Amino acid sequence: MSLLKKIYPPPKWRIPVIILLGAISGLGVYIVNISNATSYLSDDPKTCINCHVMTAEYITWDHSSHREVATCNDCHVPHDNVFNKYYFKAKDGLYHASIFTMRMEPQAIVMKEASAEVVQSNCVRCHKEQVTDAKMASWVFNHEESRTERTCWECHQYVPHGRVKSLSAVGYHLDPLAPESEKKSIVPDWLDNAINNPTIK
Amino acid sequence: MSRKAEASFAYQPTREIKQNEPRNQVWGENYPRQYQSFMQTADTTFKSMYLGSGLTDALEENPKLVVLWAGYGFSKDYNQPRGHYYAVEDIHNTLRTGGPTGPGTGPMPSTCWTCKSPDVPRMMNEIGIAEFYSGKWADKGEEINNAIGCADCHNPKTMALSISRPALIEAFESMGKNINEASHQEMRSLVCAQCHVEYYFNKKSPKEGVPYLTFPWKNGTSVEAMEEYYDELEFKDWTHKISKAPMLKTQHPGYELFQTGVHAKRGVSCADCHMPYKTEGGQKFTDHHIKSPLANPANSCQVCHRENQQDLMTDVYERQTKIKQNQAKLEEILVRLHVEAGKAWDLGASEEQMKDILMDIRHAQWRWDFSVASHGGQFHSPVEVSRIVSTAINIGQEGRIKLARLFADLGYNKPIDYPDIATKAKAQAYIGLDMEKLEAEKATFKKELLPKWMKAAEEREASWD
Amino acid sequence: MSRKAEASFAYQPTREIKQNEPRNQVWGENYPRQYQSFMQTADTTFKSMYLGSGLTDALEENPKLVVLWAGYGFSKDYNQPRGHYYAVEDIHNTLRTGGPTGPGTGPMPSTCWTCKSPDVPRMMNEIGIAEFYSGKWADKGEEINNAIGCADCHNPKTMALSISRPALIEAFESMGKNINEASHQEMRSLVCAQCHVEYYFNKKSPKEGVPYLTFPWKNGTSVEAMEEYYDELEFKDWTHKISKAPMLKTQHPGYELFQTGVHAKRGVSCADCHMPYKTEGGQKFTDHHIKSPLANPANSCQVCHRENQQDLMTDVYERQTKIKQNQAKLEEILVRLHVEAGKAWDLGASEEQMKDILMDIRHAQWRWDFSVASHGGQFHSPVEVSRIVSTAINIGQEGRIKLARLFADLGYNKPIDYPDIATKAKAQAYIGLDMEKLEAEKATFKKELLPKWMKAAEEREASWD
Ligand code: HEC
Ligand code: HEC
Ligand code: HEC
Ligand code: HEC
Ligand code: HEC
Ligand code: HEC
Ligand code: HEC
Ligand code: HEC
Ligand code: HEC
Ligand code: HEC
Ligand code: HEC
Ligand code: HEC
Ligand code: HEC
Ligand code: HEC
Ligand SMILES: [Ca+2]
Ligand SMILES: [Ca+2]
Repeated sequence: MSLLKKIYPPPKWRIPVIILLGAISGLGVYIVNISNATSYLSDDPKTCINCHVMTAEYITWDHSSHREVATCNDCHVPHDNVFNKYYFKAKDGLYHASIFTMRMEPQAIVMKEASAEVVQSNCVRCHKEQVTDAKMASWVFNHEESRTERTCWECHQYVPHGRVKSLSAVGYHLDPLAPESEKKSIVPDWLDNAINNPTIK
Repeated sequence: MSRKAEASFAYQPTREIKQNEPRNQVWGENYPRQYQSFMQTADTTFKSMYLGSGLTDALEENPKLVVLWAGYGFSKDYNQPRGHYYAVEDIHNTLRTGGPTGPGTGPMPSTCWTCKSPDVPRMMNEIGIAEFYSGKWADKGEEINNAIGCADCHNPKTMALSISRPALIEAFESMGKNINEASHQEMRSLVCAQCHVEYYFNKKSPKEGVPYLTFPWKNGTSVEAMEEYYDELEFKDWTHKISKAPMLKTQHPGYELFQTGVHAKRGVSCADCHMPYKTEGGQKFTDHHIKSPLANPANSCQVCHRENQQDLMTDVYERQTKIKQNQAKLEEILVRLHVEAGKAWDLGASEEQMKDILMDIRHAQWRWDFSVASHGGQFHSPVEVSRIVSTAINIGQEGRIKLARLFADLGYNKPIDYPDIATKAKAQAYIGLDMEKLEAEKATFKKELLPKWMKAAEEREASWD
Repeated sequence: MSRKAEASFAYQPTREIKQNEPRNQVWGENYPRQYQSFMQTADTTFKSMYLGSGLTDALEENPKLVVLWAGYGFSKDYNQPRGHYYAVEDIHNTLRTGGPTGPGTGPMPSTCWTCKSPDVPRMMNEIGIAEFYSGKWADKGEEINNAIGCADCHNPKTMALSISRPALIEAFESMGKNINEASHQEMRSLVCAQCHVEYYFNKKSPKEGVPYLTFPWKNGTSVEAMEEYYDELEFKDWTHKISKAPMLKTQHPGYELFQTGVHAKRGVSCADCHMPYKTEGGQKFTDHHIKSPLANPANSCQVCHRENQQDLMTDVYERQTKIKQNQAKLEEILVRLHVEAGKAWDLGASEEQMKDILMDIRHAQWRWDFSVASHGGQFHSPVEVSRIVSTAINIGQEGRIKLARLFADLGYNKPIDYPDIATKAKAQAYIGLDMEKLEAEKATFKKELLPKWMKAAEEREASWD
């Protein structure tokens, strides 16, 4: 009771505080809404291009050897346990959304150290068998560390985003077109109409 | 409103832009972002280790230059470049253009205007190219008032990049190439190559007596190919006041040197670094604040390089410092060459005895100037610039060895003192320039003639609307 | 039982490798992929524009070198490097090691073995470091027979990279650094830095009279820092036969120059290019066929660079060509310097008159050699190598100017002819080498002594098993 009293604002502040709280939560909803933050919970790469600042990465990935085998989240979100995965997503997602909404995104986005660690561990997760030799690992000192401590993209500079990384690096493609395969029907509307409503003719 | 929607709203031409419209603010009504960023070239605050956008007196910084250019306009006044915004103001101000008092006066030809303003294509269109190049610089003073801008690089109807200067088109032709075949990415450098290139005034061709702006690219664009070109023509820009050598002036071979570097080889264009894309309100546009990319490595370098800004800047500074070290040595060699050659003449050397030496001076200084004049060369193509500096040092020192032998022949065997040229003023006094007179003439010009030019221009433009 | 335990159970080294085991084939039993690729360094077929794995006689290719090294072993015989496989064979064959007839004979000290074989750490361990460096090269002939191999770079127990040569550890100490703090990525270059570095034999310290292998890094690893180091010590490798200059020999400063280039700055290591990963049976392993990366740009360059192979190779060739052009000029200057200085002595010049000139010769040639000797430098660090070449040309030509003045003082005023050194044979005759004698001595050595060495080595190794 006394605790509640402490955080309960004095009467003359009540109205401004209510307004402020309303504004904050409204803004929150607005941010979540404008940035489509809820879609962050999915693994579909297209959710990453809700805001076009991720378009460069999307397009480069879409043209890379990994398109068929790894989605954004396969690389950019931890896969060690489920909790970590959603915690990281939420943290990153809210952070990106705020930066974006505040229009503070830099021209050339660079991964933060924590994100780089996540990606590195994901490269290793999939490729461990190729980059380390089980035989060596069993008696060559530090074989695994030696093979996995350096960021993979120091050498594989083009996996998967290529060299040029700028919000504007993808020419005039502000956004990829929706793939044809996603349209419900391949029959044009006029023909569809013509067939289904023969009476009009 | 989503930011995607915002993007599609942006471009709605509000004003029809006429062919060769020279006024940047008129274009700016349709393209406010580009215009506003272009206007920022007026900002003079940025300073990097060696370059920047401020007014830096290159002769004050390095008085040896005064001796190297003795007898030529550059010894009077030479600054580091600043933003495009200042192109017209600076050509008014420089002592190189002297103090004209009216049409037909002053040391410089009309051709000097060519790279300073979008009024140039307008005039060329109105009166003809050779006619534009004819006459004195002062003759066209009234006609040219807008600093480098939109019409220099853009087609007003489509906003496509386009070439507005005949010299570049003719230079391509001289090499057997057709500039119309340039790719879009090449155009992003070629618009700059209209101006940031080595040039000379050809008074013989295509029209006798007209100092026709020409790029000496017929044999190629390397330092050797152009040197050969000038030697074949027996062309000289001036005769050196002290050494009497038939000199060449290299002006800013920015494009030519850039072409030899690894960035060009990887298809990077001038605009990629000097006009990187920028995003504002979901709107991607080309940053028209052309300046040192080091003022903004985040947009220019980091698009391609993941290193941190400080490391990238250090890369640039390291290359510049390593090369400048030998360029400074070379400048000292060149000063000595001129002074020693002057002494040889004094001692009665014959034309025949001096001939090879003077050619060494010509070639060494041409190469030196080639390596410094573009300002960006040490970074744009460090290996090529270093190569050029090495050859220049070698040729220059060969000349001095010949001079040492000549002195022996002439019976003179004392070392020749290095002149006291510790400051610009001392150096200018040493080569016998009357700076007070030059400055007084300029002051008169700025007080008397310049205001008339400005007024005439204002009236002309007012009459258009 | 965990899978990890399973793994270590499944794979057991088939053979225990003892500390300092010099026989590569013994290591190869455990590591067949690495061993087999290492054995490919025997392949001599690859040839790039300027380098390659074949036996290329550098003196034949460029006879000026003979004059530059007159009075020193390198004028007798000098080849481009080939694969590690040949290290021992080549030191047997080179005329530089002469024709020893038994212990205590021949021109070279024992120290020469240091970078040629994994028998070296074995012996150092057995007899002590200074003891190893003591005596003649021929004294240890029986003991050293395995070419550069596993024990030079690896710890046999853990296979971790390790430093087997004291000189590198001591060099780090002299700079106040601790090599044990090197990162894994640094180790991928440091194992090479045991050998691909500039060195000299210090006969004063740490042990009087013993030519102790030392890297002159105390003041730093730049060309100027090491020059200063030697000048302070008043050290010289030899006195030039013609010019009498107190000369320095730069040996292969591969690591030092590499450090100044952009690849090193970006954290690339020697192994990244010269020992790229290779995939066999879905497993990546380190390719131990160390050679020019241009023999295999797909693994060495293209993992990082997406350009096509031809473009990448052209990048390398372009840098090499641009730099070599000035290096060739510099070599000509150096030949002239020696010849002219020789002439000055002939004309009766005094020590005092020659002093500065000889120092110019020393410094110019030191810098030239620094720029060529590592073979890879023109690509590893083109801007730094160019810088060095420029300074060398300048210093060399300054020396020639002084000589020209000196000739005048000595009352001599004719040009000095360039010698006819069109071939290696002519150049060697010019500097007065008796090649027939040298070759005959070598032949005797190979017929008489060498088979005894080989036999002794075989017996020793047979006794180990
Ligand atoms: C195969 C693994 C992989 C996949 C799949 C992947 N990324 Fe990346 N991502 C990386 C790596 C590696 C980097 C670091 C690149 C560097 O620093 O050179 C990176 C960097 C980034 C960056 C930082 C900016 C940059 O370009 O370096 C963003 C943003 C990004 N990725 C977004 C995405 C999005 C969006 C997707 C899906 C469309 C995606 N990534 C798919 C591995 C991946
Ligand atoms: C609301 C818009 C938006 C969405 C949706 C979005 N991002 Fe981002 N992202 C940003 C912005 C803005 C930045 C730049 C943040 C900075 O550099 O300060 C960024 C930066 C990044 C980075 C580099 C920065 C870091 O944290 O290391 C990665 C990696 C990345 N995003 C991956 C993704 C992935 C994967 C997705 C989809 C699951 C995604 N993004 C969806 C806006 C977004
Ligand atoms: C979700 C699993 C997964 C992740 C995460 C992943 N990869 Fe892969 N990667 C694959 C698969 C599967 C292939 C084979 C693709 C094929 O052959 O078409 C592959 C192919 C490759 C190749 C060979 C093809 C090429 O483009 O050269 C390289 C190199 C590679 N991956 C590097 C990386 C790096 C570096 C990362 C981390 C930045 C990474 N991978 C992350 C699954 C993954
Ligand atoms: C019409 C001629 C012309 C064109 C076209 C031109 N320039 Fe310039 N540029 C100049 C002149 C003249 C100056 C010097 C102005 C002064 O100092 O008054 C200059 C100055 C500069 C500077 C120095 C700016 C500073 O802040 O110090 C840079 C950088 C530059 N130009 C780059 C470019 C690039 C990149 C392009 C093409 C995208 C280009 N220029 C096109 C004539 C031109
Ligand atoms: C082919 C194009 C071209 C021609 C012709 C040309 N300039 Fe320039 N001018 C430039 C460029 C490009 C710069 C900036 C170059 C730099 O220094 O990096 C420049 C810079 C300048 C500057 C500013 C720097 C300073 O020295 O204060 C002045 C003034 C100038 N020019 C005067 C002249 C005069 C006078 C002439 C005629 C003799 C002339 N220009 C002819 C292209 C040209
Ligand atoms: C020195 C050359 C130069 C000058 C002067 C110049 N531009 Fe540009 N402009 C460019 C280049 C280069 C591009 C990039 C074109 C491309 O890549 O398609 C560009 C692009 C543009 C675009 C296309 C949209 C964009 O942002 O990429 C517009 C609109 C534009 N400029 C307007 C202007 C206006 C208005 C002015 C005068 C205030 C001007 N430009 C002056 C060189 C110039
Ligand atoms: C549009 C892409 C792009 C931009 C923008 C760019 N670079 Fe580069 N840079 C490259 C490429 C490509 C290479 C060649 C190396 C390679 O193939 O990976 C390179 C090479 C280099 C090198 C090594 C070459 C040398 O001279 O040693 C340096 C240093 C460098 N860049 C610095 C910079 C700096 C500083 C900037 C900004 C002023 C910059 N780059 C802007 C793409 C770019
Ligand atoms: C890879 C990036 C890059 C490209 C591409 C590039 N430059 Fe530069 N440029 C630089 C850097 C970095 C400097 C040095 C700036 C400094 O020291 O402050 C520079 C300097 C200059 C300067 C002198 C600037 C000043 O402040 O005085 C001019 C003029 C210039 N460049 C013109 C050009 C032209 C013209 C082209 C194309 C032919 C070009 N640049 C291409 C990076 C680039
Ligand atoms: C123990 C001394 C030693 C070590 C350690 C060493 N080298 Fe060498 N290297 C040599 C010698 C000696 C030669 C010349 C052999 C000959 O020509 O007989 C040589 C030759 C070479 C060649 C020329 C091969 C050819 O085909 O032309 C290359 C390349 C090379 N080394 C690179 C390296 C690299 C990279 C490393 C480290 C990973 C390394 N070396 C470690 C001593 C060494
Ligand atoms: C610090 C290590 C080191 C020492 C000490 C050393 N070398 Fe070498 N040696 C090398 C390296 C590294 C190479 C390959 C270098 C290159 O040319 O690129 C080499 C190459 C050689 C070659 C093959 C090339 C040729 O000229 O035929 C011979 C022979 C040789 N050395 C003999 C000697 C002799 C004799 C000595 C003693 C005076 C000696 N070495 C001392 C490291 C060393
Ligand atoms: C000139 C130096 C050098 C020599 C000689 C050498 N290695 Fe290596 N070795 C390396 C380097 C560098 C690596 C990469 C180590 C790393 O990055 O962890 C390596 C890695 C290895 C590995 C680890 C697995 C792998 O493939 O990356 C084994 C096993 C190995 N070498 C065995 C040998 C054997 C067997 C020999 C002799 C036949 C040998 N090495 C000779 C330098 C050398
Ligand atoms: C030092 C440079 C370097 C680093 C760091 C590196 N790689 Fe590689 N990797 C290579 C080279 C070189 C190859 C090519 C081998 C071949 O084609 O024979 C390769 C091949 C591969 C392949 C096989 C591609 C194929 O087409 O078969 C995969 C997968 C791979 N690397 C993944 C990784 C991962 C994951 C990492 C980080 C743990 C990594 N690499 C770190 C140099 C490197
Ligand atoms: C482990 C990665 C890696 C490897 C392997 C590699 N490079 Fe590079 N290279 C780089 C980086 C990083 C740069 C610096 C430019 C940058 O920052 O993008 C560079 C720069 C360059 C440059 C421009 C520097 C200059 O001197 O102008 C050239 C050319 C080049 N590399 C060619 C090659 C060639 C040829 C090979 C193979 C023999 C090679 N590289 C191997 C990473 C690598
Ligand atoms: C970025 C790639 C790269 C790195 C890293 C690199 N090198 Fe090289 N190296 C080259 C290239 C390319 C050549 C020229 C080969 C040619 O011309 O055939 C070369 C040449 C050489 C040569 C002469 C080879 C011959 O055939 O004679 C030696 C020795 C050498 N390097 C040793 C080293 C050493 C030691 C290191 C580390 C200190 C190193 N390299 C680092 C690419 C590299
Ligand atoms: Ca000129
Ligand atoms: Ca030495």
